[in-house]
Amino acid sequence: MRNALLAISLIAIFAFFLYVAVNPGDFGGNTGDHLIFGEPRYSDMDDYFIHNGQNQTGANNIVTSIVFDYRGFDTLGEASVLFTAVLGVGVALRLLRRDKNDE
Amino acid sequence: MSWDYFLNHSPALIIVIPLLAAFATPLIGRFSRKAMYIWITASLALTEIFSIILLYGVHTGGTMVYVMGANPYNLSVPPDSGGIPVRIILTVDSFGAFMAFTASTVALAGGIYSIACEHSQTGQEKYYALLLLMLVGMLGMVLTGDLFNFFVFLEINSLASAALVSYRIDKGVAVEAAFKYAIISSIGALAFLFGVGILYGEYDALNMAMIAQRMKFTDLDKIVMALFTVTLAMKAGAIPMHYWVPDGYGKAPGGISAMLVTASQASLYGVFRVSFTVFGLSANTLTLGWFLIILGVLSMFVGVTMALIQHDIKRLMAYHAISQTGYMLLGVGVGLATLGTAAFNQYGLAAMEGGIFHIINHAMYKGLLFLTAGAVIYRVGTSDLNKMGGLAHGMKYTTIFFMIGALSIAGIPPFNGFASKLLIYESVYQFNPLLSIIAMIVSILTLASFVKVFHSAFMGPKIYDVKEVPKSMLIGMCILTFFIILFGLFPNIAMTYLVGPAAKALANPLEYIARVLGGGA
Amino acid sequence: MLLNLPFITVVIIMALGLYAMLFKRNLIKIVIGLSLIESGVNLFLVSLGYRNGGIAPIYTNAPSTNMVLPTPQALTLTSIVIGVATTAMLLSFCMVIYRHYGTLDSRKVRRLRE
Amino acid sequence: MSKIVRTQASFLYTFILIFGFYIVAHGHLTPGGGFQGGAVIATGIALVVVAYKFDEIKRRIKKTSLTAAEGIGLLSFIIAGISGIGVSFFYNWLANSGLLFGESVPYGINPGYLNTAGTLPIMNLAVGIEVLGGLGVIVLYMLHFVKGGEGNAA
Repeated sequence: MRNALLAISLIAIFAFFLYVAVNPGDFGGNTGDHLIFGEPRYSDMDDYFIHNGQNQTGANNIVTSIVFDYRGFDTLGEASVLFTAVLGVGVALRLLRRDKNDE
Repeated sequence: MSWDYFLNHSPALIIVIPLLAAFATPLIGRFSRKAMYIWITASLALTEIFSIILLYGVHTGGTMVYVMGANPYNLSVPPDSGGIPVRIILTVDSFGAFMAFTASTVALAGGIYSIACEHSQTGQEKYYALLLLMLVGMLGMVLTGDLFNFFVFLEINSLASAALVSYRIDKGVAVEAAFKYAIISSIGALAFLFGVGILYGEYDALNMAMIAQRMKFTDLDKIVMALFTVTLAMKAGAIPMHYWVPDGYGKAPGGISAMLVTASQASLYGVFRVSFTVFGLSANTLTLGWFLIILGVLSMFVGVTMALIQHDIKRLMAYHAISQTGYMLLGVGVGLATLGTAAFNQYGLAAMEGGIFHIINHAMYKGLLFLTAGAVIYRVGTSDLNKMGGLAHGMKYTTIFFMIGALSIAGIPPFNGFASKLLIYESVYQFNPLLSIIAMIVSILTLASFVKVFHSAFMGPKIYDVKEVPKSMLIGMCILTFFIILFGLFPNIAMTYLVGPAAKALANPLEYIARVLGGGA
Repeated sequence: MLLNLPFITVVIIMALGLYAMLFKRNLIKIVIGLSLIESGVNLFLVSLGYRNGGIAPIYTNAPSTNMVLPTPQALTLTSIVIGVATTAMLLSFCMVIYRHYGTLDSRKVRRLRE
Repeated sequence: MSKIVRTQASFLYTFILIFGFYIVAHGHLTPGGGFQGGAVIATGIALVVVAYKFDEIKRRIKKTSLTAAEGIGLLSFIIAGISGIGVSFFYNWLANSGLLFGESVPYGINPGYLNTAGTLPIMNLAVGIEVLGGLGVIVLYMLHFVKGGEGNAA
């Protein structure tokens, strides 16, 4: 019973999102307000990066200039997430008794 | 290095200080444990000071904008960009500063409390580093103005919380709870990221203000709105998705249970921020408001009825946490439902103030209750209420602190729970009397439940020969008690300086957008 | 319709991941399901930035200056690392659970309610 | 594992290390960067872990040094961020300054110059060290848990 309900809801979600992905224009009748692969509607922020990133940061690789300069704070957070995960693994797998041979 | 310098850079410094402290903690903990305790306490206290500086700055200068890596620091829109923000912008309005203050206060209490509580465990340097990272996650969530940045801090917060829930391995049971928590919060975060992706694809922006300005509210945006509110409400522990709450809160160490309450409230902040600032201008706020109200009422009622049948002290308190989250959703939901109508000034704003006031009150008294529960478990060694009894003979201060917390959560007059609950009752009664009556009934049931706990744990003949808990645990509880009594006796202080501005800032998305997109100094 | 093939792939991958999470009983398979959903989201993010005929946004010896949008790539990079971190932590939890319970069957890993 | 695998592993390890550092160092010029390069180096550690016996790994790779690498990488990353706080946090004050990594780059398509991009290469290096330490120590934690864990039964 529970499985059947889950399966039905899964199929419903799947069908809905598949429909949205295949016919984004028909969804809700708002043609023009949808995502098309290969034709982003606005690109002003990214064009700013492409045109000014090289001058402002001196990096040829625009992705790096975004990762470490324009959105450097995100990268700090991301490094902290990795640090958190290492600490989490260390906490879960630690020795519960004090052991001289640890480390 | 003048006062202005600190004031201007405080939005960044408040996040950087605990982060730097967390990175250095394992290195310091390797040399000396005592130095590590001093280091942790000092950095938590410094964070608290900076949160007060933020409150002061927001109070005097309005919404603060801090642009990461820009020259000068508040140049949110570069002159050659054609009016779009390109960098990560920290936007601190009154609501954000209010949440930062709440989070850092509870973290300070929890950190000091843990020094004695976790004294005999191994791996303490990891514990404290994770505690600081959890605080960083909460602070980042409440201060950032960028959706992807919000996601990153959400992940920091949920991973650190999950790791801390697993800290007492407890024959694998704590790890099971942590696994559940981590799965639920990762799914939530991924769904949130999916929504951020859709918004990015539509509007080529990640800044909340920019998205709110460009928002056309297409059908895709409706999907995004559903994804955001449902996933963040799930992280906050509202009803249909609350299964992780009792497990996670119940198995975490005492100080962490208190901080998990604020972590949930940071997600709740996300719900409010997204529904007011991002979608508030374009969406039908009546529908969204009623959605929050229904979630809130369900959470209130189901949470308290489930709590009545529990016999584990921390699981019981966790169900009460679900129930109290309902009050905040109800209060702010009424505000959202009436946003933009004449009723908003009559009672909507008051309801929002009640809901927001309840956030800080709940953080304080539920934090205090979790700390007392941790103290009881620390001395007795079990969390089963049926096996406890007569603790008041040996643990006088803990008993007093528990009474203060219990009376406060039930909304008894001299304490802070009364102030916020009264605001909610009065204003919601004008919106819909039935909701107000449900809220009052829930409050009575809460009182009944805590009378039961008090009776079975602290009253009765002396069973255990227990001593009072160590000083650092008492200091942790004392910090929270101070704020409970302060806000209970003088609710006007909190209303004028903390809650009132926060509610006004939240209800006014246009000012937020103007402040961010208005360009640099 | 074929234009949107990446988005359709995203939906299929995410549905597979959701299936694994809802119907599989092994905790490690649940983690695999989570990783699948995450891959779907990453593919979605990266395909949002594609511009027809665009090249990677790197100026070093680039053949042209018609470049795809760089921001989604940066976001995907961040999201991949976060996913690695999450997966590592969940797997270590699985290891501890197996050590103490002797099983990874989610029907038997239920000591919380006792 | 057999002797062939072990010899190959210690032979390949050097190349993996060099390739990883190449990716890290050229992060601002070519595809790649700190995370990718660090992950490549961590694969080298995982290769050694797979190829050798537990006792030998315990002797050759120390958890302490990897944790220290992680901490040092993170601290230098955040200090590189803080160093710009005279203007704002994460301000790239070295770019186009003429100092270390401070040459200005000709606009448009160019063959790529290493001495550019300001704080970006420093951050790349810091993140690379952090990631190799972090991912490596995760692998080691899991190995130690599986191999030597009777202390964890408590």
